[in-house]
Amino acid sequence: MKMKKAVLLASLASFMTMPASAQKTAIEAIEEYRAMLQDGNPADLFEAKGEDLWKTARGPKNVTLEKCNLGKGPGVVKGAFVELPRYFADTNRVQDTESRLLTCMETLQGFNAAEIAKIPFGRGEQSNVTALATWIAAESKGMKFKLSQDHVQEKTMFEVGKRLFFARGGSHDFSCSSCHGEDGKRIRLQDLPNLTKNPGAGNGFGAWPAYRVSNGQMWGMQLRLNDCYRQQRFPYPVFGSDATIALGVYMGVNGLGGESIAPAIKR
Amino acid sequence: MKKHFKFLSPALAILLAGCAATVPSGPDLDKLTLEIVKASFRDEGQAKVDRLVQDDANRECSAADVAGKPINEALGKSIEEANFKTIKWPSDGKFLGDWKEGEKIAQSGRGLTWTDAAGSENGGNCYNCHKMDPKEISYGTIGPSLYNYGKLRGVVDPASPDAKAMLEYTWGKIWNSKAYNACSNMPRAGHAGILNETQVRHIVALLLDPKSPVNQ
Amino acid sequence: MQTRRETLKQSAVLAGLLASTGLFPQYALAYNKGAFEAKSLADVLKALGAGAPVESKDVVIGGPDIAENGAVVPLTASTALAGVKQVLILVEKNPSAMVALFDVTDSVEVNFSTRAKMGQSSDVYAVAVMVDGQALYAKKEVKVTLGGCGG
Amino acid sequence: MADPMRIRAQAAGDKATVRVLMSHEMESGQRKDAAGKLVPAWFIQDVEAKHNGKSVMTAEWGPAVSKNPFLQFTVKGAKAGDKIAVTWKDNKGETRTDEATVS
Repeated sequence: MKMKKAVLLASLASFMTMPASAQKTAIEAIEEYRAMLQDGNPADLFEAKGEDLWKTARGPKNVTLEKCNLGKGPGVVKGAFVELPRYFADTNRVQDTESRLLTCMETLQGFNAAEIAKIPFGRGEQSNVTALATWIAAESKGMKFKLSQDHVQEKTMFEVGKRLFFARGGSHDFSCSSCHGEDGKRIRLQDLPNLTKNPGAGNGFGAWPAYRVSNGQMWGMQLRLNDCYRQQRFPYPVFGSDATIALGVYMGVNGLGGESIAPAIKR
Repeated sequence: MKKHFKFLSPALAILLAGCAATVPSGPDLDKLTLEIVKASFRDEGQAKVDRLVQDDANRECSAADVAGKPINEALGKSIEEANFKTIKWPSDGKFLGDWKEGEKIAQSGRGLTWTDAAGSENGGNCYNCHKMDPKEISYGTIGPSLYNYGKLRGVVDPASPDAKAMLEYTWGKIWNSKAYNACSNMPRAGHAGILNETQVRHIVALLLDPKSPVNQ
Repeated sequence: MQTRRETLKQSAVLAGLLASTGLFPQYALAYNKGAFEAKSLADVLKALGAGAPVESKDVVIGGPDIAENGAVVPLTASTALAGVKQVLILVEKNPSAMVALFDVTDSVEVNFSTRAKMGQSSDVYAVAVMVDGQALYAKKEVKVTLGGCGG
Repeated sequence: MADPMRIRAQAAGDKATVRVLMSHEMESGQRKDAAGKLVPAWFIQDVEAKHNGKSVMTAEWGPAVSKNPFLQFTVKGAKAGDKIAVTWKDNKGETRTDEATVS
C-alpha cells in the first residue's frame, strides 16, 4: 500500500504543471475506489480451489501434487513462489510457476502437459493451473523475491528477457518498455509499474496471479504476459514458452527484495 | 532420458546447455533471443509471426534501449530521413477533417490485435497516452499532454498560410512519428496502416481546429 | 482452527443435506420478479407495494465517486432508523434498476454492502422500506470511466 | 457442483461482521457471445444467512450484482465460536451452502 502511494504521489507531481485541478480529485476518487475493493478479493475463491486441487488425487495416475517439487524440495510450497522462475535439473530448463506445474501434472499425475498448454486460458485444466498458481502464490504472500542467478541458464534467461523486454515490433512498434520502462506513467487511468527496477518490478511482477475486476477472471503471469503481447499487437506467445519465462526472470530479478502481494486484485 | 515437457528446440538446447559454464557473449545472446522468439510465438488471427521482423528503426532503437544509451546521433538522423520519405501527404491537399470524428478515433484503442476481426476499423489509441479533450479524465501520460495543442502553437486559422507548417508537421508526426524522432514511442499510424488518410485528417482537426475541445 | 480443506468438505456435506431437504421453498415463490424488471425507483417501489419515495438524511448510500470499472462498483446501504423492513440498492440507468433487496430482521444491522454492475455513469440509490410502507432514500452519482487500453 | 464460498466472520463487541465471496458467473442476460448470440441470464436470486441455525437475513438479487459476488452484513449478538451459514440459490435452481465459525 505504501508503495502504491509513492507511485501515486510521483504521478501527482507530474500533474502540477497541468491546468485542470479536477484531475487530482479524479485520481483520489479512483484510489478510493481501489481501496474499497481490497476488502473482499475474489482471488480468495481461486486460492481455496487451488489448495483443494493440490491435495486431491487426480489425473490418469490418480495421485495428488503433494510431492511436486517447485524448487525447494518435494511438497515444499511456502516460499517457492518468490524464487520462481528458476533452473530445474530434472527438466534441464528454467521454469516459472505455471510451466513447473505442468511438469508436475505430467510426471506425477500422468496428464499430458503439451496438451494442457494448448487449452485456451480459463478452460478445463488450464483454469486448474491458474487456481493452483494462485494458491502457490498466496502461500508466499508478504515474502520478498529472491530469485537465484547462480545457474548459467538463469543468467542467460535474464539477458534474453532483457532483450525481449526492449524488443520493439508488431504493427504499433510497441515493446514492453513502451509502457513499463519509466516511472510514474499511466495508460488511461492505470498506473504502469516501471518493470526495470524496484519498486515497480517487485510490485508489478509480484502482483500476479491477480483477480481482474473488468472481466471477473483470475489471471496468472502467463495470461498477463499473453494479454500484454495481444495489446502490443504481437503474435501469440505459446503457453510456458521460453520467451515468457525469460521475461519472468528479467522482471523477477529486477524486483529482487520486493514484496510479493499476489494474489492481488486489479482493474 | 525421461521425456519431459519442454519447448526448447534442439538448437536452443545446444546454445543453452552446450556452453554450460558461461553466459553467452552479447552477439550470441542476440542470436539466442531471436531463436527463442522464433520458438515462442505463433500466428493467431490477423497477428502473424511476420510482425516480429524488425525494420531498421525498431532493431536499432531496441538495441539502444538494451544498452541503456540513446541511439547514435548519425544513425538516428538516417532513420528519421528514411521514415520522412514514407510520409504520404493528403492526396487532395486538405489536412483538416472533422474534429468530432477525430475524437471518436482518438478514444478507440481497437484494431490489429489477434482478437480484432481482420479488416475492422482501427482506433488511434490517442487517449491511452495523451491528454486531449479535458472533459475526458481517463487519459494516459506516456506521451505529452496535447490539451490546447493548436492554441499553444498559435494556430488561429488553419486555412491561413501561417498555419501551413504546423499542419504539415502534425500530419507528418501522426503519419510517421519516427520521421521526427527516430526512437519515438509513438506508433507510425499512417505508415503502418493503422489509420487511413481520412482518419488522419480527422485527428489533425481534433488537434488544430480552433473549435475542437482540445483548443478550448 | 479448521483448515480450508476441512471447511470445504464440511460445506460439501452441508450442500448435499440441504439439497435433499429442498431449499428456499418460500423464496422460490416470493422472488419479486416484477420489482427486478422495473425500470425506475418509483416502479420498483410500486411492484413491492411500498409508498412513493421520499429523500431522507437518515438513509446513507455508500459508493465511489468514480468507478474505474463499471463491472464492479462497491455499494453500501445503511440507516440507523428503527422499523426497517427492507433495504434496496438501485442503479438508475441500468436496464433494470434494482440490484439487490435485503429483508431486515432484528438480528442484523441495517447495513449491507455488495458490488454492482453499471453500464454507464448514473445515480445510485439506497432505499429503506419501513414497516409502515414508507420508502426513504438517499442517492449519489457514480461516474464510470473507461480503463485499460480500450482494446 | 458450484465452487465453495469464502466466508469470514469476525466478532467485535456484541456483533460480528460477515464478509462473503461467492463463486458465480452472474450472467446478466444482456451480453452477447463471440458469435453475437445473447448469453442467457444466469444469476443468484436468493441468499439466506443463518446464525447458529436461525435465519437472520434473506436477500433477493438481480443480474446486476457483479460476477463472483461480494456481500457484507453484520449479525447482532454473534460471538467467537458461533456458526454463520450462508446459502445461495440461482435462477437455474442450483444451490450452495457454506458455513464459517466466527473468529
